[in-house]
Amino acid sequence: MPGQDLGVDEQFYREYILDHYKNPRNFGHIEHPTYTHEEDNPLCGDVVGIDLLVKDGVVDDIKFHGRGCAISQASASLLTERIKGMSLDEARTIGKEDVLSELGIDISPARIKCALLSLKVLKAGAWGLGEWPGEEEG
Amino acid sequence: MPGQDLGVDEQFYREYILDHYKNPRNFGHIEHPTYTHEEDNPLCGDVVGIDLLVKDGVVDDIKFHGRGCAISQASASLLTERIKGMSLDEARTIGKEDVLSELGIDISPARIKCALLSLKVLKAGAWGLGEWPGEEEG
Amino acid sequence: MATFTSTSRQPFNAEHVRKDFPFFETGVAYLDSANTSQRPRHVLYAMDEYFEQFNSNVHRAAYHVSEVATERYEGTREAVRRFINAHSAKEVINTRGTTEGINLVAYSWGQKNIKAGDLIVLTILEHHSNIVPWQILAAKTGARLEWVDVDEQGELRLEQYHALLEQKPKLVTLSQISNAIGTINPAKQMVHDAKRAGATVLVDGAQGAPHQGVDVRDLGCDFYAFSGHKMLGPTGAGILWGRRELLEAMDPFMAGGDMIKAVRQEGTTYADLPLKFEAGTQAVAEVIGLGAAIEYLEGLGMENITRHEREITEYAMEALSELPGLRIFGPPVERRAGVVSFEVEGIHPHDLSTIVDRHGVALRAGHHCAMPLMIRLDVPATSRASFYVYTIKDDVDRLVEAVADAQRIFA
Amino acid sequence: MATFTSTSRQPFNAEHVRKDFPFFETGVAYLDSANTSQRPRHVLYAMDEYFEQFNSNVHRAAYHVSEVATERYEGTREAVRRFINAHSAKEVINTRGTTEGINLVAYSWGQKNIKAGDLIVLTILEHHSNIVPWQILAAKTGARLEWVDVDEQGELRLEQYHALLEQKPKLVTLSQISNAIGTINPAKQMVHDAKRAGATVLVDGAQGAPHQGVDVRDLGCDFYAFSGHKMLGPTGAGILWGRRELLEAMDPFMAGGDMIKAVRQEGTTYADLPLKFEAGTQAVAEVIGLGAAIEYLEGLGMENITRHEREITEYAMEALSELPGLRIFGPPVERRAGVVSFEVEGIHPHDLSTIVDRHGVALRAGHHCAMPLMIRLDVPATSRASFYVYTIKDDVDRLVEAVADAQRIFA
Ligand SMILES: Cc1ncc(COP(=O)(O)O)c(C=O)c1O
Ligand SMILES: Cc1ncc(COP(=O)(O)O)c(C=O)c1O
Repeated sequence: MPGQDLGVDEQFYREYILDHYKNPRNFGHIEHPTYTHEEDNPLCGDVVGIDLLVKDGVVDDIKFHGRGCAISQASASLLTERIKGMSLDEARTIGKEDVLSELGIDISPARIKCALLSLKVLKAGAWGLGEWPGEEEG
Repeated sequence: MPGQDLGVDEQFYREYILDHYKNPRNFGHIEHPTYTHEEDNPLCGDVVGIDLLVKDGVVDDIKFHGRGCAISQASASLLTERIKGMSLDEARTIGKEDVLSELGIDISPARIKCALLSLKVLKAGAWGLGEWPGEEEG
Repeated sequence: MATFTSTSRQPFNAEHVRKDFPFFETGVAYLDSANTSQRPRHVLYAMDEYFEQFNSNVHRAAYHVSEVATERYEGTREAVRRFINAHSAKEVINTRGTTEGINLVAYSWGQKNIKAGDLIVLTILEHHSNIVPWQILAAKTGARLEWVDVDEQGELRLEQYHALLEQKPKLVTLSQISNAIGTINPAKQMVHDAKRAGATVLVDGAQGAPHQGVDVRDLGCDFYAFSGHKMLGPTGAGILWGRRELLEAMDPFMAGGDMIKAVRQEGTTYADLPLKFEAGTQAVAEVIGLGAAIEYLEGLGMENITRHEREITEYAMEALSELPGLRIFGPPVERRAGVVSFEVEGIHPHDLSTIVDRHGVALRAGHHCAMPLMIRLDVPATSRASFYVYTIKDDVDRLVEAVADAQRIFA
Repeated sequence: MATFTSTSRQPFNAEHVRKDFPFFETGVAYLDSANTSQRPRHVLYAMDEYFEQFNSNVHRAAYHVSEVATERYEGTREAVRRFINAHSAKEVINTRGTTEGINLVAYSWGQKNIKAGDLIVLTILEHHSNIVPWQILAAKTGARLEWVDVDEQGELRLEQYHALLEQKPKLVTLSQISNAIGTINPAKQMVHDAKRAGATVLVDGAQGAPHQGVDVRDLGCDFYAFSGHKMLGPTGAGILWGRRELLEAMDPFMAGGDMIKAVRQEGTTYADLPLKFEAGTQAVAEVIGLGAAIEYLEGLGMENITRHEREITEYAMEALSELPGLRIFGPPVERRAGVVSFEVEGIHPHDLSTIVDRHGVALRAGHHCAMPLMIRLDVPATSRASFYVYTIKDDVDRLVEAVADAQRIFA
């Protein structure tokens, strides 16, 4: 039950999540991106857009923009750090679990959508996947 | 609670109700009635029609026809007996309570409509009352 | 979660099952389960648990108790999916009951797809809830209704059905089991034939789901509607299942909170399935209760339930048949669910109901929301005894005695 | 009937009231009552009593337990009539909640009465349930929607409203109280003006009925919709009240069992009010529970409830205002119901909700099903604390502490 969990907040919103929220990495736009896509989570107003520049099958540059809660923005920032320099093939294998474990915190069901929004943008947009399995959550 | 009321049925369906059911008084039609009206209770399929012959403001003759449960038919039979020979003015004062007390049994809410169908026919039909307050029951 | 009663572990035994149902402490011989069932403690506990421990709305909030509520609410959707063997829980729509489910289809699918001159085929066995929405739709659109008749045993005349299928109906709608006289329709075959004829097919599972269960993929229909309150669940919760492609192509039925993606002054985009069809606050506690009911039914085993009802039905038909002047409607026991509809010479069903009630026997009298069938059978009403997992032979014995008593009174 | 708790006899005291609500044993500071309320034992007992003692369907059967159920079910209708001071219980229609009530009007009244070019006036404060049905109706019929805006305090711009009334709208629809920011609208005056302009008027009482109560005759509207689950009643039961003449002239909404007089193959005649609008098995237990909730509210006294909420709201607004960077939306406390919607600089409402949840505080974050208002306020979402009969100052203190903690974390 809640009410007993006092003091765990610091753990929940770990330092580096707050850091990524306040100082997002790779924030901004790419002038002539190979792919660009934006999605919102209408339920809470989170927005994330991602620009990708691909060269020789490798993610040469990546930038994101958006607004919303710490989870959605930090998760986007973390994702861009991870993907930059990866081959597209490798990047395509990134899944929900990777994103969640990278956040390293216990995301409650109602917040899963926030955490996965940036991955959704990448998959649904940049990689043109029609349906996004992450929808099943939350 | 039910289950403990065994043996009261004879009381409930009193002799004379069953008698009126099996041997309805004033059953049939009047050839040139002053008023005639029929109603049914679609919920249970009870039907009662009443023909009235009025002379000098007095119910000179009354007949009913119909089919349905013992309560509806006995009640119609009892009502015709009561009204025959009455002045119309007097007959108009007959109310729900009169009909129910004449039946002399404890009518459960679900059966009230059966008991009052004949009165409804009289009021709504013969006396042209638009709305029938008895509808409020059951 | 309230721990499950041990009932499920043992071989099926209605005497034991009965102990899970607080209502039976009243001593009433309840013979109206086709109307609404009793509910086991397992279901009541599941709802109480919600009220006491995580009472809150679902989907809308990010705090813990609401997440638990949402998890349980969505847990029912998954339990229903499994129970009816649907492909995806997205195809499982919460409704108030069968009636709302059918109306949803009539409005959202019907008004879009049925045109003047189209043919809608239904059967004379249907419940009003599977008749009146189509009469209204037909009146609005100029479509035609054709009814499949029954034979003297109250079984559908399939040759007539097949003749109607040759006219290429747009919609065929039929019940799995007749609530009024208990006929088990050859639904699977009928659905198959209707699909081959190109029709969209709705099956009214109000009696099928509780008493036979269903595998919607095996059945092959496009829509399947049923009510939780007839299958040990609380009142206020039922299910419409529909094929995903059809549901996705349909407009919403009701509109409001939760069925939207985004609302703007200029216009609104709708949520994906299933929420598109769940506008406003749902019957949260009741949906959770329905999940517990399904768990409970699965614990008993649908086959055990069907077998038990068959036994009781056979017993009841034999015992009732021994009474003079008693006539039973409907098919032989092999093609009949746990419903025995009958008339007793010289006693109107309502009088009979009143008299047996005084013996503590709850027997339904009336048209059972199947007036066209009553007209076809040429009776104003029937008396109907219907059975479920908790019905025991003693209930039937008490009914037979009470009917015999009524016959003495009316002799 | 479960005996009433003694609470009602004493001067109003939320600490005592709270003891009637089993949920509070969880220790959660529940601040989301505008979403759904908690339910007192009195309500749970009323439902349990149904399940245990007279569990059966209503209206359809002639046996004793069903008669008791029917009496209780209809008893709620009479309790509602009294609670809202309607002329007749025939005007009281059972629904699942506000959303179904509004949709019923949009379908049954709207599709018959709204024509191309007609004007429908609503407000920017409305809940999606009082927006989307009209957007759909407007799209179907070619009617026009016009929105009454709010000023900087979140109060309706009445001069704009009056200008719209000069255009002779066919329908005016407005909420008594905004669920999103707590504005108490001058509903009586607005209804009066709309009626003078010749409009039919619907009032969304989802927040009004629980927190202020209503006298529909004094209010003067034509339709009034509300939800039981927001006023201590169970989920799954709500009410639409409508003026008799209007309801009588309307076609049924859903069709099926119980809403008919007679069904024939050739066509169907409908039941009189109120059953014409209650197709299929209703949420019997929940309707009975709603009756108990009304009894309980009446025992507390609506004036006491309003006064208590005002006190708590004032306390909360003061306490929250002392936090740096916290901004409260909506009007001053005199024209505000028990809702405090706010934003905290630098912390997204969802993050705030997650953090205060870890302190055991249930705080709602989101658009509160009022997206057009969020856009108007230029925020993606707000945090919202909402209060009811059982809210105590300690709940507010815990909220303030938890928000302060969040500010420390995000500093
Ligand atoms: C003002 C208002 N209108 C309508 C609704 C919809 O009520 P329900 O979800 O119970 O149908 C709500 C609550 O969510 C509300 O607060
Ligand atoms: C075969 C059948 N269809 C439809 C219904 C309607 O179900 P509900 O009243 O739960 O909507 C019933 C039960 O009344 C039924 O037995």
